[in-house]
Amino acid sequence: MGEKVLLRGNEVIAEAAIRAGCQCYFAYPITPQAELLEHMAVNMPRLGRTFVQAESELGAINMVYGAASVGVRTMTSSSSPGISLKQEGISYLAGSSLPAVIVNVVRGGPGLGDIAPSQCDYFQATKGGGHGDYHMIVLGPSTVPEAGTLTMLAFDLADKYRTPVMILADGMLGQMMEPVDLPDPIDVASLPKKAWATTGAKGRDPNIILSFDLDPEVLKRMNLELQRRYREIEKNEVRYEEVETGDADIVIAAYGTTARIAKTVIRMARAEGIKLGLFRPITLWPFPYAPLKKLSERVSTVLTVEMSAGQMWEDVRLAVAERAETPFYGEMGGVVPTPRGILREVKKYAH
Amino acid sequence: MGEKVLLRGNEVIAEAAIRAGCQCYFAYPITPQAELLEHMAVNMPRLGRTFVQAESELGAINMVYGAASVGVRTMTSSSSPGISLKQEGISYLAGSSLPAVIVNVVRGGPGLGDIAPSQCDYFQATKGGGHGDYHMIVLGPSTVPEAGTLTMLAFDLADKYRTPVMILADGMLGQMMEPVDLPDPIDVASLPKKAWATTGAKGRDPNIILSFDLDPEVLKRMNLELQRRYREIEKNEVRYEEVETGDADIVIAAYGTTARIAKTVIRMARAEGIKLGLFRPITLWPFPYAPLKKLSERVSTVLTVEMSAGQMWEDVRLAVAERAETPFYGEMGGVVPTPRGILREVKKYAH
Amino acid sequence: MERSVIIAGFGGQGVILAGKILAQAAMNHGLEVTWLPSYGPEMRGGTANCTVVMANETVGSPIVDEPTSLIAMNLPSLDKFEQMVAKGGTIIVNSSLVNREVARNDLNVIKLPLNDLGAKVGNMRAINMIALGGYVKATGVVPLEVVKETMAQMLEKGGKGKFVPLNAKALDEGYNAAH
Amino acid sequence: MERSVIIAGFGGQGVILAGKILAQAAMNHGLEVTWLPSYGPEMRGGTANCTVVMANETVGSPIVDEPTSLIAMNLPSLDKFEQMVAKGGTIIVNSSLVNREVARNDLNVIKLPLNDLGAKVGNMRAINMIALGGYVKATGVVPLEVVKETMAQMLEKGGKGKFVPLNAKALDEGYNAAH
Amino acid sequence: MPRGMVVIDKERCKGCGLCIAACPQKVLAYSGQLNHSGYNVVHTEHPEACVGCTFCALTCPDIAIEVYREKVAA
Amino acid sequence: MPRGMVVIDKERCKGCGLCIAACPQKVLAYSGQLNHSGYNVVHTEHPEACVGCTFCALTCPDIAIEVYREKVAA
Amino acid sequence: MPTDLDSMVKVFSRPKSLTEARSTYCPGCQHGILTRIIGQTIDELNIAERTLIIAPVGCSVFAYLWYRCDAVQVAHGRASAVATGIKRADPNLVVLSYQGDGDFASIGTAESIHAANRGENITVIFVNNQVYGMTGGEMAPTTLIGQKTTTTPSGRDAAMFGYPIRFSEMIAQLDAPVYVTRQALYDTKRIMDATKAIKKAFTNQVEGKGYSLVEVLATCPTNWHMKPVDASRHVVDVVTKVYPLGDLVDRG
Amino acid sequence: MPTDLDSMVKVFSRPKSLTEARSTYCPGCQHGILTRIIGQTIDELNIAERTLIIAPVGCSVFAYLWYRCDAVQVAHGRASAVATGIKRADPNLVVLSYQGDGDFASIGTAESIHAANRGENITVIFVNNQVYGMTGGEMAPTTLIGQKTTTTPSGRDAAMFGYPIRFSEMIAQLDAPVYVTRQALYDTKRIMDATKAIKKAFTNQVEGKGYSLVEVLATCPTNWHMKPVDASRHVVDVVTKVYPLGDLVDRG
Ligand SMILES: Cc1ncc(C[n+]2csc(CCOP(=O)(O)OP(=O)(O)O)c2C)c(N)n1
Ligand SMILES: Cc1ncc(C[n+]2csc(CCOP(=O)(O)OP(=O)(O)O)c2C)c(N)n1
Ligand code: SF4
Ligand code: SF4
Ligand code: SF4
Ligand code: SF4
Repeated sequence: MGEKVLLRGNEVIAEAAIRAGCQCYFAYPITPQAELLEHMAVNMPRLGRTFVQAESELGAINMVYGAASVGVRTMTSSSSPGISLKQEGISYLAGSSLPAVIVNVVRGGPGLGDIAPSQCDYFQATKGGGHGDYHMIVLGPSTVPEAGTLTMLAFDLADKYRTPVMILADGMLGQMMEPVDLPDPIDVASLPKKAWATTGAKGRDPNIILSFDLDPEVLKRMNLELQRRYREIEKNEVRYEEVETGDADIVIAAYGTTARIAKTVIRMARAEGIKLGLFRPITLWPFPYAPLKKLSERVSTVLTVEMSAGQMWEDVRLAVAERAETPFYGEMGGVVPTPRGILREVKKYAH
Repeated sequence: MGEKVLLRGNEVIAEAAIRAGCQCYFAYPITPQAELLEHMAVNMPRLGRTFVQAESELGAINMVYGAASVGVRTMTSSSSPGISLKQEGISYLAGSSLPAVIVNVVRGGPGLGDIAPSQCDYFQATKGGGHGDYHMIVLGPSTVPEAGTLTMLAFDLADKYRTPVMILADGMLGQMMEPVDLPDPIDVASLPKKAWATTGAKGRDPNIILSFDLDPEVLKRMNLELQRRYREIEKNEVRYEEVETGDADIVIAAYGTTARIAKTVIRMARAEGIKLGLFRPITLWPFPYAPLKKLSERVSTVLTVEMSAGQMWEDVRLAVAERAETPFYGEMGGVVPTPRGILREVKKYAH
Repeated sequence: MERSVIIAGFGGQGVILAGKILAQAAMNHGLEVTWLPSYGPEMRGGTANCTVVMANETVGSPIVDEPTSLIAMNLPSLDKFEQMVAKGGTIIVNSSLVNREVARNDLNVIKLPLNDLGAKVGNMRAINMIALGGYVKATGVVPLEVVKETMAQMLEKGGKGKFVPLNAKALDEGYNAAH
Repeated sequence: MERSVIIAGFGGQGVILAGKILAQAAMNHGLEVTWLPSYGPEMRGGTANCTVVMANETVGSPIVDEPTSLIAMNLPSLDKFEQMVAKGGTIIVNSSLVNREVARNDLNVIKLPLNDLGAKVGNMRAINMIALGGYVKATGVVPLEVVKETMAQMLEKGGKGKFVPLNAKALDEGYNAAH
Repeated sequence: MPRGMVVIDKERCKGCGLCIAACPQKVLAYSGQLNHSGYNVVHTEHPEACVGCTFCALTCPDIAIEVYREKVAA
Repeated sequence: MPRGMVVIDKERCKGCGLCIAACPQKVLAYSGQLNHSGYNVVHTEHPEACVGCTFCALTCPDIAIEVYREKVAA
Repeated sequence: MPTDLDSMVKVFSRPKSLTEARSTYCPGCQHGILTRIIGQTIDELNIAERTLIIAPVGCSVFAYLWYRCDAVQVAHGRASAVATGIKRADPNLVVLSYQGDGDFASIGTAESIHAANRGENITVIFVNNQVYGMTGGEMAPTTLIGQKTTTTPSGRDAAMFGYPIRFSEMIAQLDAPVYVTRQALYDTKRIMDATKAIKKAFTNQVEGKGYSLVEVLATCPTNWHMKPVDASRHVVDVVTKVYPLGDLVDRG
Repeated sequence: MPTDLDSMVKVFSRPKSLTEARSTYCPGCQHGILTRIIGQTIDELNIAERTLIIAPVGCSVFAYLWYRCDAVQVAHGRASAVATGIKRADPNLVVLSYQGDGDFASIGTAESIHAANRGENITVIFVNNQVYGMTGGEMAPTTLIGQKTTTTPSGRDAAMFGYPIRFSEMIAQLDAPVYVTRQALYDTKRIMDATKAIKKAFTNQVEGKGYSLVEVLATCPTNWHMKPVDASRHVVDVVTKVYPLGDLVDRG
C-alpha cells in the first residue's frame, strides 16, 4: 500500500490480521480492545469472511479451536480478565497443535482492575497461564507499526510451528494512533495446505485433532513432540533489539510500551553523560536469554523496567545470573512510567 | 484424633478442610479428585454445612468468592483443566483480598491430557495463571498425612493474609491411601472475626469487596498493598525440608510426589556410596530461594526432578545462579519417574 | 524538537476530534506524531482528553509528563493539568467556562471565550476548532492551512463534508482571536 | 525391608478391595504402608490393578518398578506385569483363566485355579480373597489371622458383615491351596 | 399558593429532560444554565402549576428532585 | 431351514443381555463362556426360531450382531 | 420562591438507604431509576442492614457506591454464582444480584440459569437495554433484529448473529423460580408497576420463598443514539413488541 | 451350523462409516446404540467424506475412534462453540456435536444455548443419561429428584440441588432452532424412532436449514447400578415421566 495512515494500535492489529489472511475472527467485547472488534465487525463480513461476536471469551476461544481445526487462519482478541477465561482453551490449542493468534491488550489487574495500560500479564503469557507443559510464542510490539508487522508474523509462526501465538500489547498501544505503512495483503491461496486439518476424510484416512491420550506413555510422546518443537522455536525465532548498548554501562531491559518510553530516557540520560542502553526482547517467549547473558558480561547494571511488579524481571535475572546488578523499577495498576521517573531510577546506578 | 486410619489423599484433604472449619465447599466433578467431592457430598450436609455441586468450575470459584466475601472458610477443588477455568476467579479473589483454599489435584496436560499424576501446573500455580500482579500461597504436600496438615495450614494462612491459598497435589497423592493421624477439628467459634466481611452493614459503615478502581493511582495503591503483603509472606512463611544435605555433593530439588520418590533414591544412592541429598520446597510460592542459594554454595550439582518439562527448575536456577550445575530430569504426560530412573540420572553427575 | 499538547474538556466538546485533526495535520506536514486518548468510562458524562506529540524524530513516549501546551476547554481540565505544563509553555483557556485565572506565571496564557465565539460562528459544536485555531496561532507547530485542509479531508471522508465551511470559519476565528 | 505387590485382574474381580484389605492388615500389623490404585476409565470394563507397598520404615515411592510380588487374576494382567516382578519374587496366577505358563524361571510361581476354588467356596465374588490367602501363605508378609480380622472389621464397617464367613473361608481356601 | 412544589438539585441534574416529559402540568423546562459538569439543568418554569404529583421525581434517574405537597388540614 | 440367522462377534459382545430381551423369538441366551475381556457372551440357543427380524442387532450397543435372512426367490 | 415551606410536607425524597454519591450513569439512563426504586424498596422493607448488593461488570459496576449496604463487586457474568455463595454461606442476608443483559444473558448464561434452576433464594434484577453499555455499544444477546450497534454496523442480521433472546421465557421453563416478570420504565405507570414487582421480588426472598427474577426493559440513550425521551418512546413502540411486559411465573 | 449361508442375505451389518475399533462403553450402555445409528445415518446420506465428528469430554470422548470421518476432540462443554467455529470456517462440512448431559446442559450451558440461538447449521445429539458417566456417577443437571448419585448420596433433593432440567424445552423457546426433539432407546420401536429423528437432524443440516437438536434418553447401567435390561425398563417407567418424548420444535 505504501501510503502512510494514522491509525490506532487496535485497528492496525485488526487490519494486519485481515491482510495476513485471517479468515475467521471470534471475540467478546472488552475495553481497551473494543476498536479491534469493531474494525473486524465492519471489515470481515465485507470481505466475505467470518466475524462472530461470541457469547463469552470461552465461546470465542473454542470457536477459534474449531476454525483452526479446519485449517483456516483464525484469531481472537481480548484483555486481561477475558484472557484468563481463555486459558483452558489456549492449553487445548497448544495440546492439539493448532495454529491460532490471540491478542491480549493488557490492562491493570488483578481482578477487574482498571482499563489503563499495563504489562502485568507477562507471566500468564510466557510461563503458561493454562495447565500443562506448553508454551505459546509471545510477541511484544512496542509501537503501532510494529503491532502490524508482528501480527502478520504471528500468523506465519502459528502455521509454521502449529502453535498458538500471542500478541502481548497493552492499553496504550491499543488506544494510541501513530502513522503506519500498512503491509500488503498476502495471497491466501498461496499458503501451503495443511495436510493435518480436519477438512473431511475424502480420499485419505481420517484426520483427528486431539490433545489427549489416556495412556501416559503416549501422552508423554505427545509432550516430547511439543518440547521438540519448542526447542526448534527457541533456536530459530528469538528476536530482540539492542539500542546504544555498544558503550553502555547501564542497560534498561524493557519490552513493549515501556521500551518505547525507555528510548526517550536514553536520549535524556546520554544528554547528561550517562551511558545508557536498551535491551528490548521482541519475542517474550522464547526469551532472548543468550544475547542478554552476553550483554550482561560487559555492563554493570541491567535495570528492568516494567508496568508490573516485576515479571519479565525473573527472565532477566535468569539470563544475567548475578553477573551484573539487576535492579527493578515498576509501576502498577495502569500507571505508565514517565521518562523522568525512569531517568531518576537510572541515576541511582550511574556512577 | 490420635487414631491412625488408612485413607486416600483426596479424602484426607477433604476431611482436613472440614476439621479446619470449612463451612462452604463448591466444586465441579473431575478425575482424579472425585473422592474429594464425594467426601464433601457425604459429610458437609451431615454437619449442616454447605456442599454445592456447581454447574461448572467458573460457577464454583465464583461461589467461593461469594462465601469468602461473607467471611466464612471456603474451598473448591479441581484438576488441571478445571483449574484453568478458575483463573479469572482466582485473580479476582487475590485482587479483592479474599481468603479461600483451592485444591489442584494435577493430571497430565496440556489440553485434556490424561488423568495420571503430573506436576505440569507449577507455573500456573506459582507465577500466576490468571491476569495481573498477584500471588497465591502454594503448598506442595508430599505424602498423604502432609496433605492433611498443609490443608489445615492453608486455611490459617488464607485468613491471616487475606489471600487465596492453593494445595498443589497430583493424581497419585489424591488416589493413594496411607495411614494418617487426622488432626483435631478446630473450634470454629474461636476464629477471629473478620471485620472486613460483608455480613450486613449493621451498626457500622458498609463493607465493600472489590478488586478494581478506574483511577490507576488508586489501583496502584491497591497493588502496593498486595505487594506489601507478599513481602511479608515471603519473610514469614517460607517452608522447606532438607534431607541428608549435610555432607551431600549432589542434591535433588523436588517437591510433592517426586520428592517422596527421591527419598527412596537417596537410600539407593547412599548404598552405592553416592552422597545424595534432597532439597524439598514445601511452599512453592513463596519459593525458598535463600536456603537453596545457601545450599548451592557447597554442592556441585542441584538436580531438579519434576513430573514436568522443567517448571520449578526455573526457580531452582534463579536461586542457584550458576553457582552449581543445575541439570534437569523430568517425566511428562502422567508418567511417574521411578526410583531407578532417577538414580540413573543422579549417577551422571556423581564422580 | 518535540511538541506536545493535552486537549481536555467535557465529553461533548469535541476534544478527541480536535486532537485527531491536529495529529493528522502534523503527520501530513511531515512530522512524526502520536495521538493518545483518555478512554473508557471516564469519558462518559465526565471529562475527556487526548495527548498529541509531534516531533522531527521518532516519538518516544506518547504519554507526556511535561506537555508543551494545554488546551483547557473547562475548569476541571485546567485544574487537572495546569501544573504539568512545561515552563514557558502555552495554555489556551476557555474563558467562557473557566472563571479563574491561570495560577502560574511562567506560561503563555491565551484566553478565548470559546462559547461566545461559538455563538458567533453560529454553532457550539465548532468550539473545538476555534480552540485549535488559537493553538495553531500561538505555537505555530503546523501551518493553519495544513490544519484546514486536513480537517476538510477528514470530515469529507467521514461523510460530514457539509460541516467543512463552518469548521474552517471556526479555525480562522480562533486563529484570529489568539493574540 | 520393603515388600510390594501388584494385584491385577478384570474389573469385577475385586482386586481393588483385596489390595485395601491387605494394606489395612499390614498397617494393623504395625507396618508402614501405601496403597495405590489404577483409576479412571481404564478400570471400566477393562482391567484394574492396585499396588500395595509394606515396609518397616517410611515408604518412599508408592509406585514400584520392581514389585516383589504379583497377583495376576487374568491373562492380560500376567502379560502386562510379569516382566516387572523382582528376581526371586512371587507370582500368584489364576490358572482358571490363564492358559499359559509363566515365562520367567527366576520366580516363585503359585498357580491357583481361582474360578474353580471360587465355585468350591460357593461364590465367585470371593476369588479375590482366595488369591489373597494364597499370597499371604507364599510371602508371609502379614499373618493370615490379621488379614482375616481386618477383613471382618472392614466388611462389618461397610454394612456387609454377612459376607464375613464366606470371605474367611475363601482366605483359608487360598492359604491352604498355595503350596 | 400552589398545591405542590419541586426542588431540583442542580448539581445532580444531568439535563436529560425526562422529568419535563413526565410532568402532566408542564411545570418544568430547561434553564439554559450549565452546572459544574456542563449539563443544561432543568428548573421550574411554572412553579404555580405544580400539584405535587411526584411524577417528575419518579422518573428522574439522578434522584435530583424532591417534592413537597401542601399540608392537608388535620 | 430357519428364516433368519444371527452371527455374534464373541470378542465384541459384552454380555449385556439387551439382545436377549429384544428378541421376540427367544433365540438368544448367555453361553456361559467368557471372552478375552472376561464377559459372559451371548449365543444362539435356538437358532431354528430366528426370523431375521434384526431386533437384536438394532439394540446391541456393541454392534456385535450381524443378521441374515432367507433369500426370497426372485 | 413564593411558597412557604412550613405549610408543605415532603412527599418525595431520596431513599434513606442510598448514599449521597452521584450516579455515574449517562444523562437519562434508566439504570438510575432502578437505583431509586431499589433504595425505596430497601427502605420500605427495612432491610438495609442485612442487604448485600452485587455490583456486576457493566455500567452498574459502581452500584456499591450508591447504597448504604454492604456490597460485593464481581466478575462479568458471575453475579448469580456469587449470590449463590453468599446466600448459602449466610441465608439471613438479603442478596440482590443486579445484572445487565450482557452480563446475565450472554457471558453469564450458565450461572444465571443454574442459580434459577437451583431455586436460590435471591432476587435478580436483569436490565435489558439491548446493548452493551459499558464497553461502548456492542451487540447484546437481546439486541433487536436490524438494530445497529458497533459490532452489528449494518444492523443485527438473524442469519449471522441469531435472534434477540427472551431469556426470562427460558427461565420460566424451569421448575424452581417463584417469580419471573418483565417490567419497563418508560412512563410513570410502568415505573410504579416495576416498583411493585421489585418489592415483591425482595419480599419473596425475605419470606424464604425462593428465586425471583425481574427483567426490566431499560433505555441506553447513549448507545441507542437517542434523546432520553425518544428512547422511552422507542421502548413503547418497538421494544415491548419483542419483549412483552408481564408476569411469566408467579408461584409466590 | 445347520444353515446355508449361500441361501441367506445379510440384512444387518456394521455401518460402513464405522471403523473396526471396539467401543469403550460399559456393557449395555446405550451410547453404543447411538454410535450405530449415527454410522447408519452417515451411510444413508453418503456424507462420511464431509462429516466432522465432535468428540466431547465424557464417556464418548473416544468417539473419534469409531467413525471413518475426520474428528475433533474438544474441551468439556464447549462442543457447540467448536462446532460453530468449524461450520463458519467451512459451511460445506457436516458437523455433529455429540454431547452428554453434563457437557451440554451444565458446564456447556452458555455455548449450547447461544449456538442454538444463532441457529448454527449443525446437528447436536444430547445424550441425557441423568448422570455423569465418565467421572464415576456424579449428579447431572438432569438427575431425577430422589436419584442417588455419588454427589447426592441421599438422593437429589430439590431444595439443595434444584430440579432436573428440561434443557430441550428451554432451547425450544428460542426462535432459531428448526428441529428440537426428545427420543429414547429403550425398545426397538424407540430405537427406530430415534433413528428417524437423527436422520432428520442430519438432513436438515445437509439441506442448510439450520440448528437441529436431538435429545436422547439413554441408560447408564454402571452408574445407575442396574442391569442393562432393568435400566431400559427404568427409562420407560420413570424417566419418560419427567422427560416426555416427542418433537418440541419442527420448523423443517
Ligand atoms: C470477562 C470480561 N469480559 C468482558 C468484559 C468487558 N465488559 C465490561 S461491561 C461489559 C458488558 C456490559 O453490558 P451489560 O451487561 O449489558 O450492561 P450495561 O453496561 O449495558 O448496563 C463487558 C463486555 C469484562 N470486564 N470482563
Ligand atoms: C473442564 C473440565 N471439567 C471437568 C472435567 C471432568 N469430566 C469429564 S467427563 C465429565 C462429565 C461427563 O458427563 P456427561 O457429559 O453427562 O457424559 P457421560 O460421561 O455421562 O456420557 C466431567 C465432569 C473435565 N474433563 N474438564
Ligand atoms: S429527570 Fe432529573 S436529571 Fe433528568 S433533567 Fe429532570 S431533574 Fe435533571
Ligand atoms: S446386545 Fe450385543 S453386547 Fe449385549 S449381550 Fe447381546 S450381543 Fe452381547
Ligand atoms: S452507556 Fe447506556 S446503559 Fe450505560 S450509563 Fe450510559 S445510557 Fe446507561
Ligand atoms: S459409565 Fe455409564 S454412560 Fe459411561 S460408558 Fe458406562 S454405562 Fe455408558
